Amino acid sequence: LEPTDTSNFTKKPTPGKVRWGMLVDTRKCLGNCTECVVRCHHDHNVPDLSGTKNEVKWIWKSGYEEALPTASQQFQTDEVKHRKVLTLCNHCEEPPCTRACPTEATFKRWDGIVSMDYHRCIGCRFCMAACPYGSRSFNWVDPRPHVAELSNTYPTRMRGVVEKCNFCSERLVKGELPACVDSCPQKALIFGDLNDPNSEIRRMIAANETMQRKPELGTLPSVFYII
Amino acid sequence: MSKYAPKTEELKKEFEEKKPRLLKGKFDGMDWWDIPVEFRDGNWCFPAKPEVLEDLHFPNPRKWAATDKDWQLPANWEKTIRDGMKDRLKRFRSFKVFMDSCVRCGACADKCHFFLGTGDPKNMPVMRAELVRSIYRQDVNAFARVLTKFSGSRKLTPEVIKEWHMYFNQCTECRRCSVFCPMGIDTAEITMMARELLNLIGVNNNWILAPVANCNRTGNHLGIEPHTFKQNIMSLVDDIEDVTGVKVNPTFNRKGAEILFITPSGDVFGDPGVYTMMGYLLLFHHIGLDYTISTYASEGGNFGTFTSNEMMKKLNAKMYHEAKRLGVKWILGGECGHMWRVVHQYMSTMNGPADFLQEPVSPITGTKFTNAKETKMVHIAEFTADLIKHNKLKLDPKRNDHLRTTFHDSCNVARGMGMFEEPRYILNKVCNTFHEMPENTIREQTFCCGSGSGLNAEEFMDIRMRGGFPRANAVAHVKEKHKVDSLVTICAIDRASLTPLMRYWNPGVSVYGLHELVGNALIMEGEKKRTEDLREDDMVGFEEDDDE
Amino acid sequence: MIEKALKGGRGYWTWVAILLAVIGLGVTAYARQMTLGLGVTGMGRDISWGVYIAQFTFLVGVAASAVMLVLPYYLHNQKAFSKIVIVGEFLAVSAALMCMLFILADMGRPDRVLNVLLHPSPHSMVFWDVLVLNGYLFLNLISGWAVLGAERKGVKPASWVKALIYISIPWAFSIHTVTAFLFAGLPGRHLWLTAVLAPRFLASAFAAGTAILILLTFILKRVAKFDAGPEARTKLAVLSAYAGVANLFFLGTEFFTAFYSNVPAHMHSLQYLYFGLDGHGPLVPYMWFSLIAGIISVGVLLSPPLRRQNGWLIAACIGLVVSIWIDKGVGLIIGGFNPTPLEAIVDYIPTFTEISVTLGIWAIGLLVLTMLLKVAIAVKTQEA
Amino acid sequence: MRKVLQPLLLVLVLALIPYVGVTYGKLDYLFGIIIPYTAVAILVLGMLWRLIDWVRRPVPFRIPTTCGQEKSLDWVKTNPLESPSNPFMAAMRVLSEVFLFRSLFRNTKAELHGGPKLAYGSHKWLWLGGLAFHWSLLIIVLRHARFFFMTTPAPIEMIETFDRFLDVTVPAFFITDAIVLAAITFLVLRRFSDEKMRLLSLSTDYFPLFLIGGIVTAGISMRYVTKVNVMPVKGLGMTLASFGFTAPEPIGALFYVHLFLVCVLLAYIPFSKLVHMGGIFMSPTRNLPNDSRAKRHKNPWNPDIKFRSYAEYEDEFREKMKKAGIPVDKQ
Repeated sequence: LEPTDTSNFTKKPTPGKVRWGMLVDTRKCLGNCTECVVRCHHDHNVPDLSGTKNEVKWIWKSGYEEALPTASQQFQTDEVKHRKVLTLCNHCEEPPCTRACPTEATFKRWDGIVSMDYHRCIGCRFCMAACPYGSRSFNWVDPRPHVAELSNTYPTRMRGVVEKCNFCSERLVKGELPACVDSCPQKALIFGDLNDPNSEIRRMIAANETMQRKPELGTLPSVFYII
Repeated sequence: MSKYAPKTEELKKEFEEKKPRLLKGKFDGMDWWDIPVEFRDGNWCFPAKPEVLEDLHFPNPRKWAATDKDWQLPANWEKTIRDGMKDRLKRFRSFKVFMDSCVRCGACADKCHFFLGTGDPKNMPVMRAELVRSIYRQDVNAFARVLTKFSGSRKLTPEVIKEWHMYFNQCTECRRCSVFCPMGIDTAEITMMARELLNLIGVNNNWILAPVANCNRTGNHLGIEPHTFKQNIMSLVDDIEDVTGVKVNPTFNRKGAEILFITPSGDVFGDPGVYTMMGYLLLFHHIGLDYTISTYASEGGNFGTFTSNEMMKKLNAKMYHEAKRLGVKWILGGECGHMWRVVHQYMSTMNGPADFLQEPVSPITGTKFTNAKETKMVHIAEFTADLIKHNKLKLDPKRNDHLRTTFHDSCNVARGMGMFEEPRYILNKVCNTFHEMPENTIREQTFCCGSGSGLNAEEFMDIRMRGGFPRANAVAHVKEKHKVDSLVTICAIDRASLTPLMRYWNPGVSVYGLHELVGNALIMEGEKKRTEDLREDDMVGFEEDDDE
Repeated sequence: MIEKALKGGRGYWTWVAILLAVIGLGVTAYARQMTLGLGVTGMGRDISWGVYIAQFTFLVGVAASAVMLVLPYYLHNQKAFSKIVIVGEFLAVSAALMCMLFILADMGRPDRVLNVLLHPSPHSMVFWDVLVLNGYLFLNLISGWAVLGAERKGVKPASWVKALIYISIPWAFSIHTVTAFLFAGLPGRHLWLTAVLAPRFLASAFAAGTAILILLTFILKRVAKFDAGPEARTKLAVLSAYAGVANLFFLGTEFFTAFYSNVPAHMHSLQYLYFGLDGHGPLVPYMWFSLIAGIISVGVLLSPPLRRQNGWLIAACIGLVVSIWIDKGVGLIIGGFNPTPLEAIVDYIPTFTEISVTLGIWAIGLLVLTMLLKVAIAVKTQEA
Repeated sequence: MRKVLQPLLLVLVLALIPYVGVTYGKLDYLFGIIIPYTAVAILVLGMLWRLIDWVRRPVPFRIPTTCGQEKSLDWVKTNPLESPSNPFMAAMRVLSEVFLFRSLFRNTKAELHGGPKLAYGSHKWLWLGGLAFHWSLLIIVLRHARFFFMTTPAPIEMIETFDRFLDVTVPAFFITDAIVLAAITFLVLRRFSDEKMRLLSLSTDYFPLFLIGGIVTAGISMRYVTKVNVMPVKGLGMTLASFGFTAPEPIGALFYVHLFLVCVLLAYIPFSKLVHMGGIFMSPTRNLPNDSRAKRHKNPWNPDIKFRSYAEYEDEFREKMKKAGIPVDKQ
């Protein structure tokens, strides 16, 4: 492995100072575009098991009703009803998954990102049952043979552990934006610090009416949607 | 009931005071070799009389007592012991391996009835063996000698001899310890060796050696001369006729008989052994067996076993000698513990081969006793079980309904032969009420009567009653739970020794031989209406009608 | 006393051989699962728990039901249960063991199981479930073994044994409560997100577990000539009947809450189970069978003349156990995952490997139960 | 207490010897090459001598302890393992003793209760502790093969795979390490806790336990705590395996403590109770079939004993026998 640049870790992180969030502008997100998905899965060596029950995915597109079931479906336009919504881990403020995990393999970082320790995970999938959004995937089989092109940007996982979107924490530490945000041709994804009132994401949320997935569950997601 | 035994209440109190632990006394801060040896009434056997030793040409005849300070050991006794030990280590792999292999795991510690009864730590089998092993290390293992206390070695002193005498006469060679030892170490073997060594310097037991001398001369332990022997048995014949109305007809020293029957002399002389003899006679008469009894080889038992291997062989030799002389086909042996240990494990090796005899076949059932095809000696229980299995006996188990029975697996038969099922099969066929004693006290885990291996002397009553405590305790259990009043055994010493043991611990429980019950149950041809068993006790349901 | 389990007749060894064969099958299947991953099961990202957790849930109830013997016997001195208390305790041991085996089978990384203890997470119900299940297993095993050992020796058990038994009583309630909280604490799983889940778990546990105990008494009487007594059986039948009634009642309250409130999220799972949803209804016949069988069984158990007849009693117990197994195992787990968080309905079918592992674990549990009961009966009926 | 402290101190002193010798005396060669070869030689020659010595002594009689029903009548159900009727079953008996500690499995504990009443409870802790101790020790020793072979043999590799099933530490956690430590602790404590054991235990009973415990502790420390460079160890192992005499590369002193204690253990075995590993195979009460009535067992030194013949007997009692009507050979 190449040497790690530790200069970015000179300061001990302050809990609660930063909270990363994402705003998805579904109006800009093209229905058949999967650039973000492709990029994310490639960079993170996510295996391609789509179409099977053993599917592993960090980010994907869902139907409007599927992604936002408790949002009102009455009298919506057909276009909205057929819109594809980008779905990924919400990195909840009150994540049920971290509460459920018996080994602290899933934990919430100082910067709001819900992260995982793949060496701790016992594969009990309690977190999968706990997540009300279906954001988690389990490695039902060995993922490595199913990675078409191995990338050296992120380690591979072994069979029997759960994985999910990590908001590209490995990129964030380098000061880079998440791969999905970086790869979006339409700039539909806005990523930023929710604790910074002057951040773009905060201004966008304030400026637009946004929706969240299942807000009634009290999880306080960090992903917002502009429908 | 004996001045040599403490009162039952006192002994119970002693047990009560030390429960739940087994040890008697406090030993913290003490090493086992510091624990003193104390001879008192009831815990030592009278030494052999000088004339007995002279008869047997054993060394160092003299008058002495265990309580004497000076045991008048012979000159160079240390050398005698050491040489004797070397010799036996050379001749017996068992002795050597047992000396070397013990890891002192303690599994055997609470398995010996003498330890359970006395609470004396040196009665733990591991400690009993250490009594010799500590000398063995000193004398034999050069490496261990360097670290004396570290390895538990010590010098051979008169106190060691006293200790040996004490504790190797508190081992009935029952082998229960070896059942639990992961290495199979058999303290009984070590006891045999130690007793042999002690005999080399004239430290011995009259109750063992006097019968040995008797047996050497007259053919039986009691010294019964031939005419007396016959008269005793004929007296039993009369008794059988009194009870059953049937006159049995045993023969003596008859050449040409098919089978030679050999049983311990206690069955001819003592209570309650004679009733078992009656059972034998009734059985043989019932099936019309062609047998004879020898006055020359009139002893099934072998107190030589408790003395030395040579003496064991010498006394045992008479069996084959007489069988050959009388021209019998095979030998049928009566109920005895140590007799059958000798017959099963030693006889063929010592005095065989017995080519002059034929492979045993039951004349009644045609069964070949293949397990005895070399020794050509069959156990009476195997013989009878075979008869019952083939429905050759007319039995009425109701005749033993006045008895509620349990069965004592005699140590030698249990752990020296492996005979568990045959006597139980017979017992279940001749009586209707049979209850096993607790599981950990029967079969291979059976407890000794506490008086075997020549420790049946009256002056040893204290230790006998303590040693028999575990067995008596097990009997008390079934007596309390199932109202058992009859203890059945197939050992002659047991019949003699369990009787006082039961009187001491379980009054009301009588001791029976297995074949006495067979005799009770046998429906004899031409018998009168029987109302009494062989002991002339009334049989339930068979009382005489008032009309008669 | 373990040696008691190493002796037996032909029937006993035949049964043990059958169990060992099934265990062999299960071990082989598990090896395959270990090698290839949980992908060999029918579970996927949508139905991420399957038959393993279903058995676990059911067996936690069976384990807890031993308290229905222990509690009356030790706290209320119901002598009728004196002979079969140990049976209940050992059934609890066997069931708890199976619970843990099913959890191990369901784990992606069983080799990291110690992480639960090395990195304790009090906020996680799984953490507590591991604790209470292990504790319950050892409480019942140690206390049952100690009581049996004391009985074997003919002495009174040590005082700490009673303490353990008393501790095991609330502990029994706790294991199923914690199991219920496993489910009930998850937002978004509307079928489970109910306050009634814990009492419903307990009711169904006591109903099914007690019924299993009744069936066990019949089996022991037939096979080992060990009869717990009609009084004990009657009391158990009554307990099972009322627990069954409670279970049905709770199910009814679930239906009312969901359908009367007409909240779609709450209705969807029940619709999927009992009536089908979006064209998917593979479990509908099973759920209705479970409901009807449960009602009939409870009816029989509530009827004194019927429950006094052994044939009816056995049938009712079997029906009740099957009913609750379907309801608690299959229906509850699958129904909880459908619809998925993304409003999809996915059908779950266990694979042969999954079923083999399940059978193997059941066989291990039955083997342990057989051996423990063999020891217990040998001690209780010892001739000496 | 003294008989406990002495062996404990002795093991500590023994552990200090290589530490000081290597750290301050630079005696790598002595402790790395000379002493191991010497210890192995002592072990091999010592055990060889023991075995020859044992085999040399005869087994005059068949004295198996019959713990089960012997083979007698055809319809009687026998226990071929506890009362073996042929050499094969006798061998099976020995093997079950060696690998499963069968006799210890039978162990009971006697207690006195009121009455007085003897109660015998099952007592398998010694069996369990002993079995765990010995099997763990065996597995640990086998696992060391990785230092002596270029590639670990497949069976040992498989043993390692199962031994390190639990994924909790780096380096991989070996279950047998924990088991052997627990077993040693149990075996030592039980000698303290029981009054009988305190009496019957000797210093030489504590010494091997402390010695093996020291070896295990040093080994665990090398792997998980202080951590030792295993590459030169492998080099040394390969050298020793091929009977080379090249000097070892620098290795931490703790490794030499570990190795020296192992050498002490190896050298101690032939002169201690640890010979029980061979003794159990030689025990006549366990390795003999119980067929002495069917098949004659020969005693190589069977003495010719003169006994009282019938003729002598009849000479003394002839008159009385005649009078009683007992047949006599000579009138």
